Amino acid sequence: MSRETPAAALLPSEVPVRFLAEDGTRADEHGGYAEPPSDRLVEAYRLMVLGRRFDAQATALTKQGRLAVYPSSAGQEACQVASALALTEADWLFPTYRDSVALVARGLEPGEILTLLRGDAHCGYDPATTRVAPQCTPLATQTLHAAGLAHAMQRRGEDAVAFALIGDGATSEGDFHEALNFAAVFKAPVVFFVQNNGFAISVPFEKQSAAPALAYKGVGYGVRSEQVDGNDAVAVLSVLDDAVAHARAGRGPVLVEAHTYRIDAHTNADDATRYRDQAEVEKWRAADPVRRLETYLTGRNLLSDNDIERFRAEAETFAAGVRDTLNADVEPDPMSLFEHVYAVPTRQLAAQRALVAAELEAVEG
Amino acid sequence: MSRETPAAALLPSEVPVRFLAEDGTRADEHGGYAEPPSDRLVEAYRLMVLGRRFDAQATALTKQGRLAVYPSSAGQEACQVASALALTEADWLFPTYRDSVALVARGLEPGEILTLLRGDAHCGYDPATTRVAPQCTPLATQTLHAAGLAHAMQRRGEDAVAFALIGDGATSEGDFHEALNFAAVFKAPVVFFVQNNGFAISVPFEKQSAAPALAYKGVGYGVRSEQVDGNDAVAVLSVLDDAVAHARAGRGPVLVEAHTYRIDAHTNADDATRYRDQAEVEKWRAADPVRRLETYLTGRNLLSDNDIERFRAEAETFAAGVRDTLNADVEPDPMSLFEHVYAVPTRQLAAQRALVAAELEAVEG
Amino acid sequence: MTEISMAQALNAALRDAVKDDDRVLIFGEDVGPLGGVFRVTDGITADFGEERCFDTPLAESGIVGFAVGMAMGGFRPVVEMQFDAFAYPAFEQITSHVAKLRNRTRGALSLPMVIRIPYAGGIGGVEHHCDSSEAYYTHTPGLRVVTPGTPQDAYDLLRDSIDSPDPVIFLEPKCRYWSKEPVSFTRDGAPMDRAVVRREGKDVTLIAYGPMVATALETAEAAKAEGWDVEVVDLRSLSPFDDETVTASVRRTGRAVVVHEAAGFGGYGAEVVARVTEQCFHQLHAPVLRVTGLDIPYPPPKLERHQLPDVDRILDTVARLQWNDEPVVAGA
Amino acid sequence: MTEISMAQALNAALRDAVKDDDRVLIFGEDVGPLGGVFRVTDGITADFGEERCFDTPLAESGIVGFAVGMAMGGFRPVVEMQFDAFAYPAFEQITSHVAKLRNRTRGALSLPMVIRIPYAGGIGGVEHHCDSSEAYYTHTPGLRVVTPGTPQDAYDLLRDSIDSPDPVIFLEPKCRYWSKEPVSFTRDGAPMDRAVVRREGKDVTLIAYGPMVATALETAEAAKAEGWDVEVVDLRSLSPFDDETVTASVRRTGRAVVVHEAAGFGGYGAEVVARVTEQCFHQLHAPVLRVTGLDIPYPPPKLERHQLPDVDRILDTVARLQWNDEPVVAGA
Ligand SMILES: Cc1ncc(C[n+]2csc(CCOP(=O)(O)OP(=O)(O)O)c2C)c(N)n1
Ligand SMILES: Cc1ncc(C[n+]2csc(CCOP(=O)(O)OP(=O)(O)O)c2C)c(N)n1
Ligand SMILES: [Mg+2]
Ligand SMILES: [Mg+2]
Repeated sequence: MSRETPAAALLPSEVPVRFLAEDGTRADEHGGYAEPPSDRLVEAYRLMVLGRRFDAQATALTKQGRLAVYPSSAGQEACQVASALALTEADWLFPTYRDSVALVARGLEPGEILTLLRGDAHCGYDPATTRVAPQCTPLATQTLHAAGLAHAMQRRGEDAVAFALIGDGATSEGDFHEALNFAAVFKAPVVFFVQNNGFAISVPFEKQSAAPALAYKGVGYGVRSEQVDGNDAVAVLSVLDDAVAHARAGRGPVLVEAHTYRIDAHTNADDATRYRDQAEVEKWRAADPVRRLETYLTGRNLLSDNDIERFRAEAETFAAGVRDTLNADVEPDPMSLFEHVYAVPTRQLAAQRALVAAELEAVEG
Repeated sequence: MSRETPAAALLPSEVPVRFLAEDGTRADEHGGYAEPPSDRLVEAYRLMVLGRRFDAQATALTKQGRLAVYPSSAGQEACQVASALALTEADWLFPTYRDSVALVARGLEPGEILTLLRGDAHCGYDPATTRVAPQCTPLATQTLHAAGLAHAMQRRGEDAVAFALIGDGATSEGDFHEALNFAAVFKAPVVFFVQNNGFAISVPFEKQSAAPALAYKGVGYGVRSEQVDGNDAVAVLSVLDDAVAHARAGRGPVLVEAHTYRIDAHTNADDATRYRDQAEVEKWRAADPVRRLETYLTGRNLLSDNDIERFRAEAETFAAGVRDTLNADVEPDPMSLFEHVYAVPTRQLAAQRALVAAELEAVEG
Repeated sequence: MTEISMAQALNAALRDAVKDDDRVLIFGEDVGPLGGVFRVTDGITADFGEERCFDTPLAESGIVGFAVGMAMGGFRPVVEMQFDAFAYPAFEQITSHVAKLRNRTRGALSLPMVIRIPYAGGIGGVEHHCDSSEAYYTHTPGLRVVTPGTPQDAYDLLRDSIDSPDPVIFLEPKCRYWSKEPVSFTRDGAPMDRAVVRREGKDVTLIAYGPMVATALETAEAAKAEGWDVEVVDLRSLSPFDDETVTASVRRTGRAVVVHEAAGFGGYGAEVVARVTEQCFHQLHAPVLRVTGLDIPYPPPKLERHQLPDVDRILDTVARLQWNDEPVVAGA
Repeated sequence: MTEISMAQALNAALRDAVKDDDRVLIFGEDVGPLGGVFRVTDGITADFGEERCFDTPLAESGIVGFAVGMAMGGFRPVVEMQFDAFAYPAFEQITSHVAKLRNRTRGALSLPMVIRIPYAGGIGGVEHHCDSSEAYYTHTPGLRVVTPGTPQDAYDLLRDSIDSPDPVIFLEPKCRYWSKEPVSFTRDGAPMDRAVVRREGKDVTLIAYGPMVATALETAEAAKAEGWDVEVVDLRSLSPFDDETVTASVRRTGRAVVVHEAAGFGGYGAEVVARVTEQCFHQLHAPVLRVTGLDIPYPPPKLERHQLPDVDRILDTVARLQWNDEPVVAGA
C-alpha cells in the first residue's frame, strides 16, 4: 500500500493547461508550467503553417486520385508539431495514420510519409534510421511497442524516450491500458500523448468515455498525467517538453491529453455531416491553433509580417514538391512481395514468386 | 469537458475503509459508511466458518485425487461471503476459479461447484437458474459479460445488478479496462469487485501495478470507486452493500478493491515457498478475517460460544457431505461431448459421435 | 423484386430482423448515425431509434464480450467489427467464450449472436483492412461461419444467422458490397448450412465462396472457350461444411479446384481438398487443386492484383487437372 | 549425454541462449522466481538475475506488444504464454504486428523474438488449458511455427528459434514435458525448418508432430502385429512445411495418415493432406487420411481420452487405407 507517489501528485490539473486564450491573448491557466523560449514558438508556428499546407495538399491529392485516402490533421497542428519539437533525433516517435503533420515536422520526406496512403508500400520511410515507427492502423497497438522500445533504450542506458501518439477513441482499446501499466511497472521513459479530437470517426467523445477527462486514467496506473488545451501551441509545447523531460530523467512515463478538434471529416472518404453539426465545427474554427499562435507571436513582436510571408512561401514550395512527388508514377515491383516475409524466402515463397514472375512474363510477352 | 460527476467524487477514500482493527476491536476508519445490521454480520460469520471448512475440505480432496486441482480462498472469506450476501437472488454473480466460497455462500450445491475442478464437466451448475455465470478461467473476460448482462437487465427494467469478481492480476488484462469503460458509458448496473490478494500466482502486486491502489482506476472511466480492508467483513459488507445499492439505483457502475491476502499457495499444485516468505504469510494470518469478525461479534455479545459451536458443527456436516459427494464415482457420458456444441448437432458431429460410440461398443464388447 | 446491392440487402435483412424481433440489437463502432463505414446499417438508427442500433466505445473485445453478456441476458446482438483485422482484439472472446458457452454450460446458456465482419480485399484498402480471416473461425468448433456471394444470399443468410440459436461469424465480402441483383425478401432460399450449385457443368467443379463466387462464375464463362464445361459450387456455409452438395458435384465432374482469397497455406481450401479427396478419391481424375492468395501479408493496394485469384490463374490451374492423361493407375 | 526431460531440455536451451547472447531476455507471467508453471524457466532468474529473466504484469497482449518494442530496440525476447488459450488475447499483436513488421518495413525492422506456448492436452487440465492452437499461427504468413516431439528437438529447436531472425511461435507439447531421453547440446541436429524420419517403414507414412510423435511411434510398433511396416515422419517445423522430406516418404510408401490433437475441421492436417495429395497423387494407393481431435471444444478431464488420437484410432485409420483393393483406376 505504501507507494512511491501519492495519488494527488499523479492527477492532471483540473482544467486543461493553457497559456493562450482563443483570441491569442495570454490566458495563464498554466499552473507552474514555463513558457517555451520564443525561438521554439516561432519554429512551432513555421511548422504549423507548413503542416497545414501539407495537409491541404494531401487532401487535394485524394480528389485527383493520387492518394487512396487521407486522414487530415487540420485543427490538430499544435499537437502534431509540438510532438515533433519535443523530441530529439534519438527519441522514437510512434505515430498513427492521422499524424502525417507530426512526421512532416519531424522532417521526414513527404513522399515517404504518403507512401502508405498512396498504396505503394506499407511504410515509406525507414523506421530504423528515422526513429519513427510505421504509421499505425490497428488502434492502440503501437502504445505497447513504444513502452517496450522505451524499456529497451532504458536498459541500454540510452538518453532517449519513446513518444506514442494515440486518439481519443483508441484509448478505449485494451492495449492502451496494458501499455500504461507496463510502462508504469517498468518505469519506462515513454510519453503517451492522446489527441482527443472529439471524435472516433463518427463517435463523439461522450459515447467513448464517461471520464471527467482521459487524463484521469493515469492515476490508476501510477502514471503522472496532465491535460492541456490542444489548440494552444504554447501550452502543448510546454506540457510536452515537461513530460519528455520527466521521462528522460528516468522518473517514469507520462500521460498527456490534449483537448482539440478534428476540423475535417475522418478522412476524405467520410461524410461528417451525417453525424455532427456544422455549428460545432465553426465554434472550433474560432479556436484555430495556427491563428491563435500567430496572434500571440505578432502581438509580442516575435513574428513579423515578413516572417509570416516567408513561412507561407516556404509552405507553398513544399506543397509543390509534394504534388510533384505524388504526380510521378511509381510502380512497385511485384517481386518485392516475396522479399521480406521472412529474412530469407522459404522454398514455398520462392515457388510462388516463380509463379507470379511467369504470369508477368506471359503478360509482357 | 463538463462531466456529470466531478473527479473527486469518483476517487476512493485515501485509506481502505475499515470498521475493525486486526485484533477485532473497532477501528472506525470508515468514512460515512454504515455498519450492516448485526443479523447480517452473524450470517456472514456463519458462512465464513462454513466457507473456510469447505475450502479445507476441497484442498484435502485434491490430496486424495478426488479433485484435479483446487485454488483456495483461505484468507479471503470476508470478501467472498460478502459478495454473496450483498446480492439478491435476482442479481447475477460472475465468479472466477478462486471464488468457490462465494458460491457456497450463494447456496450452490458443493458438488456442482466442484464439478469443474473435479474434471466431470466445464460447469456443474445451471447458470440460468442460479444466476451464477460459469467459474471463469480466461482472466478478466467475465467482467465484460457482467457489464453486458447488467445492461441487458437495465434495458428490461429488471431490478437486478451484475456483480463481477476479479483478482488483482487480472486487472492488468485489457478486458478489464474495456469492461469498466463499457459499464460507465452505458451506466450499467454492475459492481466490479477486485480481491487484491497480493499475488497473481507468484507475481506480487508490486510487479503487477505501480498504482497507489487499484481502486484509483475508476476515475479514469468516470466510475465511482472505493477501497476496503478485505479482511474486515464488516467493512467489506458495508462497502459492497453500498456499491450494489448505487448500481441498483441506476447511478452507474462501481469499482471496489479489497486489500486481502491469499493464505495458501495459488492452488494445491503450486509451491508458494519459491516466491514468498513465510513471515509475510504469518503477518497476514494475524489479520485473519474469520477470527477478527468472531472477536468483534463475541465482544458485542452478538455471538455466543454456543453459536460458534453450532456453526462449526454445521460446517463439519457440510464438509462431510462434500466428501461423500466427491467420493461417489460419477462417469460422465462420452456421448454428451457432442450434444451442446451447436443447438442441434451437425451432420459432421453426428458422424463423429457414431465413431466414438462404435469404439465404446468395441471396448465394452 | 428490385435490384439492390449486397450492402442494401444486408441493410434490409437487419431492418427486417429488428422489426420482427424485439430482442435484436445492432451495435458496434460507427454503426449508429453514420450507418457504418460501408453503410450497411444506414438509416437504421434514424428509423428504429438508438435503442435498437447504437455506437459503442472503440474496443472489439469489449463489443464482443458485452454482446456475450447481452445474449446471456436474453437479447440477440448483431455486432459489427469494422474490418477483418480489427476483429483480432476480440479473438479470445470469440474463441474462448462465444464458441464455447453453450458447450460449457451443457446447453443451459445459448448465445444467439451474430458477429458481422467485412473481409477480404479487392477494394484498394491499406494494410490491415483486407485480411481473409475465415480459417481462424472455421477451425473453432461451436461457431457457425457463413459468407454470402450474392445480394440474395446476403439477405437470406443474414436473416438466418440472426435467427440461429448458435453464434454466427458472418463474413461480408467487401468487394461485392456494391454488386447488384434483384432480391426477394421471402426467405425461400437454401437453408443456411447448405451449399448451392450456382452453375451446372460436367467437366470440373469450381468450389468458391464469398468474394470468389463471382470470379468463379466469370471463369466458368471464360472456360467455354477452352472447351471446359465448368460447374460452380458456392459454399455459403463454411462451417458446418455441406459435404453432400460438394461431393455430389465432384463425383459428377471428377475434377475440382477450390478458390479463395486467403493465403493458401493452412487456409480453408485445404480442408475442402482434404475432405473432398477422402470422399471422392476413386472418382478423381486429378488431385483437387487450390487457387488462393499468396502466403504473404496482404499487399499494398498497388500490388493487390497479384494476390487475388483471377480468371487467368484459375484457368491455368484447371488446365493442370490432367485432361490428357490416361486414367491414372494408382501407385504407378 | 545425460537423460533429461523435455522441460529440462528447454530450460537448458534458454540458459545457453542467455549465456551466449546478451540480447536474449526471458519474460512473461510467473517465469521469474517461480520458474514458470511447468518449471521451464526454473532457476534462470536465480542464476542470471532478474535482468535476464523477469515477471511482467498479467496481460498477454501487453507481453507480446512490449516484446515487439524490445525487439525493435535490439533485444531478442523470449516470452511465455502460460497456456495455449491464454495466448488469444495477444492474437492481434501476433497477427498484425509480430508476423508483419519485417514485411511492412521492407526489411528495415526485424523481430527476432520467440513466443513459447505450452499447448495441447493429455494432462487432465480443465477447460482453456488444452487447446491445440497451431492452425491459427500456421495460417499467418510471416510467422515460423515449430514444435518439438522429443527432448533433443526441444533443445535444438528452441536454440534455433532464438537465433532465428524471424519471429517464431514455439509450441511445447505439455504432455511430453516429462518425457526423457539423453540430450546432446552440440546443436548438430536437423535444421529448424526440416522434418525428420523418426522411424523407417515401407508400407505407410504416419505424419505427426509435437505431442503425437510419441503416439505415432507407439502405433508403428503396434502395427507390426498387423503386418504393417510403418514409417513415422516428425514435422518439427509446421511453417514453413518441409515438402521434400514428407513427399519423399509418401512416395516411397504410397499411403499416409496425418495425426494431430487439434480439431480436425480446418486443422493443420488438412494442409498436409492437400499438399501431399497434390504432389503425390499418382503414387497414392488411398486418400491421405487424418486422425485428429473431434470437432468439439476440448473436453473436461474425465472425457479427454475420447478427444485424443491414440494407437487404436490410428490403427483403425491405417486399416482403411484400401490395402486389399486392386490398384485404383481413377475415375472408376
Ligand atoms: C483495432 C482497430 N479497430 C478499428 C479500427 C478502424 N478505425 C480506424 S480509425 C478509427 C477511429 C479512431 O478514432 P481516434 O482514436 O479518436 O483517432 P482519430 O481518428 O480521431 O485521430 C477506427 C474505428 C482500427 N483501425 N483498428
Ligand atoms: C488470460 C489468462 N492468462 C493467464 C491465465 C493463467 N492464470 C490463471 S490464474 C493466474 C493468476 C491470476 O491472478 P489474480 O488475478 O490476482 O487472481 P488470484 O488467482 O490471485 O485470485 C494466471 C496467470 C489465465 N487463466 N488467463
Ligand atoms: Mg479522435
Ligand atoms: Mg491475486
